Amino acid sequence: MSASTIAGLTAAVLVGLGLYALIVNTDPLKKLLAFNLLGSGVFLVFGIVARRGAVGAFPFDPIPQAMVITGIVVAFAASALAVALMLRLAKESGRITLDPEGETKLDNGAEDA
Amino acid sequence: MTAAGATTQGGALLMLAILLPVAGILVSFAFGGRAAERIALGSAPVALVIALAVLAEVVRAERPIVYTVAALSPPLGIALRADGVSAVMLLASALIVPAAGLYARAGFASRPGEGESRKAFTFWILLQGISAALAIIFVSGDLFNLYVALELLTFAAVPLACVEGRAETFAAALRYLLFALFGSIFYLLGAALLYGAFGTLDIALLAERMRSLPAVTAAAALMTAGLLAKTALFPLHLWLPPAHANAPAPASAILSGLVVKGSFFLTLRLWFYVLPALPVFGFDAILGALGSAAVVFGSVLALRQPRLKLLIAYSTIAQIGYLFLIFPLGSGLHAWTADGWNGGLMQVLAHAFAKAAMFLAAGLLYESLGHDKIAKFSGAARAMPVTFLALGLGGLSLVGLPPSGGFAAKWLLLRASVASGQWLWALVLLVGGLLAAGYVYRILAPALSSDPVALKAPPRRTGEVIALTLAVVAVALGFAPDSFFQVLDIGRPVLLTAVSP
Amino acid sequence: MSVVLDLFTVLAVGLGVFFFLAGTVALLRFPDSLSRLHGLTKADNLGLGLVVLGLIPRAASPLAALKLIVLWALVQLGSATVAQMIGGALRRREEIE
Amino acid sequence: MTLFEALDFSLAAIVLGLAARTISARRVFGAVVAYVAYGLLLAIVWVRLYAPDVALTEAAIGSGVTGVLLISASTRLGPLPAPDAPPGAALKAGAAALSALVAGIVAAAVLYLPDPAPSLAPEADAHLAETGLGNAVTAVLIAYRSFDTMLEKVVLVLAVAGVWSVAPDRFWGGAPAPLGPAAPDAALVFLARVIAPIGAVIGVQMFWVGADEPGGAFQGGAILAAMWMIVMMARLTEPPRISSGWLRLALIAGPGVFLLAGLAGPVMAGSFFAFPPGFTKPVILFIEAFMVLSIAVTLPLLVAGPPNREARR
Repeated sequence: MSASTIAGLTAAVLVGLGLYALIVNTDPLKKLLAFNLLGSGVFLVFGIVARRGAVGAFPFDPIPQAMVITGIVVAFAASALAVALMLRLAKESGRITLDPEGETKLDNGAEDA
Repeated sequence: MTAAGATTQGGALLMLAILLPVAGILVSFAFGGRAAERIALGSAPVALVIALAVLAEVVRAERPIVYTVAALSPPLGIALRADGVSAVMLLASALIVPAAGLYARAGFASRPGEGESRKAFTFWILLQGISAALAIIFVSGDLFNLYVALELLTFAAVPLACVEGRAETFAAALRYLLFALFGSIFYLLGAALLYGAFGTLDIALLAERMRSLPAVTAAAALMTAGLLAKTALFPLHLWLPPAHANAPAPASAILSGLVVKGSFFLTLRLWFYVLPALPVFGFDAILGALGSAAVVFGSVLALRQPRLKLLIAYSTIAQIGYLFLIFPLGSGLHAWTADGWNGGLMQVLAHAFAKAAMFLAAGLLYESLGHDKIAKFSGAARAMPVTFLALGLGGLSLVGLPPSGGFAAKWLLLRASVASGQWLWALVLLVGGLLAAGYVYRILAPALSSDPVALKAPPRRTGEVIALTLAVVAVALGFAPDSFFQVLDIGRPVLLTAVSP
Repeated sequence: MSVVLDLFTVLAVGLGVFFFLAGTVALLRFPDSLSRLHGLTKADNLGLGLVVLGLIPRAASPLAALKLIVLWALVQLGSATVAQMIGGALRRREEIE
Repeated sequence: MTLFEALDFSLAAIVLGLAARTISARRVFGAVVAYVAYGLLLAIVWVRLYAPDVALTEAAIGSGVTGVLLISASTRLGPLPAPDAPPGAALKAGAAALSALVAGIVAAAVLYLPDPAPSLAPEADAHLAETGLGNAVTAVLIAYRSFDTMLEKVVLVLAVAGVWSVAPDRFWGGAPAPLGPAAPDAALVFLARVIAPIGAVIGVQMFWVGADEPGGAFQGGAILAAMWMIVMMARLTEPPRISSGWLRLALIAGPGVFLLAGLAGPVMAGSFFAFPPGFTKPVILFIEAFMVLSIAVTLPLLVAGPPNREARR
């Protein structure tokens, strides 16, 4: 089995693990970790595609590799934005939840009364 | 060097359409909030001229205009392409974004003598971010370049949803962000597989090289799932109502009117331009069915919302549903395909203008009444006739009553579904119209009573004019001549998926 | 000559790997954080030193060899600092308890 | 099974084990620590895939800077209980089935990619001489697909604006919270003093050699960013006020210079984002130098978060 086949299966499992954790976790920070796992699995697929593109003297296709570098930087920026939102949310509400309807419903309830 | 990769006359306009807002973002960031407002609004006429020029050039040439970036043709380089749909969408964005911007001056202006404010800095920079991202989405011909544009759109849209700074807006924005990130990473996964299969991400080259492979089916499924999450198609819509309803009115107008159309546009590009030769059996029916479910589900929930902005947000979920009827009705090589295609695109445009108008009007209502609880609207229409006229005209288009863009859209879709014998979609269109009539009636009926109403402040005149203008455009789209639809057809892919009867 | 150098590399790297293994066992098996830290840092620093030493004869140029040594020094610096900080954190926690 | 296969299998097993640990750890802090270790091992996978440039980026940004961000987030969010109800067994089973399905689809798609695989490696190499570069990945990033890279820098600018935008109004123009405690560990202060100048040299060197060897603006910038972060954690310097003019200029310098070079293209080389023939390499290095600056400033500011103190002292 070649390194890229093993990496391909690894990438697939990483995508699966990340997706599962993204759906199941309620803690937003754990969701963010799950997103990062999922992302690294996707980047790995690019890595395999790049490696499979080896032709003659070129050990890899540089285009997918460059795309991964762009992707990693964007994923980091996304994590930073998510963390900033989480910290502010925790400070505002003293708790952290992804259910904004909790607040909205409260508002509606007052209206119905 | 394929013909698709050569720069055509006027191709540089596409680059300008993108680089103008990009430059605006950078200069605004350096010079701060006050300058950002001037730059955002000052560049709007230029963007409009560029969009008109693109449209004129596409109409003149009667084929898509192309620009190869750095004179390096795909697959190694990136090509920009604008067909009729791109040009029209570019124009819609160049009209709606500045309209929301002008409306937002009241809430996001920098006051003389004061330093830079958070809201001004954030809003005006992100507004330009949306313009830039949409421009790329409408004209880029490269799937990875489009991924960067999708992320640009996410990073501009999410903070706009929470620019007011209340706790529930942060919760809504966080959920929006997580859905959007899921969406872009799945899109990217599909792009990786497509590159692995064909060695390019250029849309035209992909279409040429397309053949049936496991990787292609997987890529189509994954990318579609990601884009649906970003478009908030049922059942991936959970993030939309809190995010759109809690944002400030001009931001809601942009988010609901334009931003969700960005990812929808990419779904169109994917299925009609990248994959038309691919027989993925039943995809059109699945997307149509999800769209239908969204129409019913979104409308029913809209009927039950006590707050106007939430109602309008749920109505967006329903109206997005109609867009997906373009897949069963606009694909294939049939006599009715053109109707389905034109109807779906008309719905994109009509909803963009109508929804923007309604969110802006809702914002005016909130300012004047101090709340947006529908049950307490009694008599408000007398006090704010122009605002309610904008709401009513926007509602007219949502329901699909003639004359309006919404009517034209639904008429075309209806014709296509009858002609094709796909009666289910016709039923959805009719039921959706009735439900929409119900929720629009819910807004207008109490407001038209003669009860006295106390306004905290009279509605802003400019705000009213802007909302009404957008609503009038939504109605005027109903009078679109045949030549308008001929523009939409320029560059439309000829080879389309054969649909099972 | 090259056989002697190869043998030297194999021996040094092998010994280095053994120390890494010992450090990892210490991390997993020792009872409390301080002794884990102790075992890990001691064994790993020695292990990395031996690996670097073993690789120096195989470096393409004197500059590359120098880079290897700088690498070793930087890791020493980093792990010493981290060990110190973890130790400090553990002491503070004990004081609180 | 060859030795390399055995090593690849073990590496994959450890990577997947750490990934599983990341999602199964009860405490968030433990999950983040597992994730950082995971990222470092993933960098080795990238080396095995002949992607040293990506390996450097993954280690520096994917694992390193992201790790700092997540660890500090987990300690700041630490004691908060998550009130949302834990998912029921049905949801878990559904999620597991869906995830397994997606993993299966991805695995099948990857394993059945066409053979021989399409590749742009020869084309990328054919144009390499025009750029004067030796590293094809750098050539893709700064020349062939420079438009993407410039836009991605704009994404970073919007990310900074977005992170700042969550600040309370009264703190606008102020500085983000310090990165370290009021009395930092003496050992950390020592480390910061010793390593910052060395790291700065390494960062610049990594950018410089990136033209021809693994490395480049992203990796070099990330190392410079790490040095600035260590110095701030040791409280030798503090995060700057976000109203600072030089800071804003530094943040937009990379995309700004890139954009100007792109706009000069039609005059100098006949097309947007084309570089003048013969001067391509100097122009690329010039753009990259500003990108290094912007990355070195952007990453720490994204970690530092929104301003949290009044603008005037």
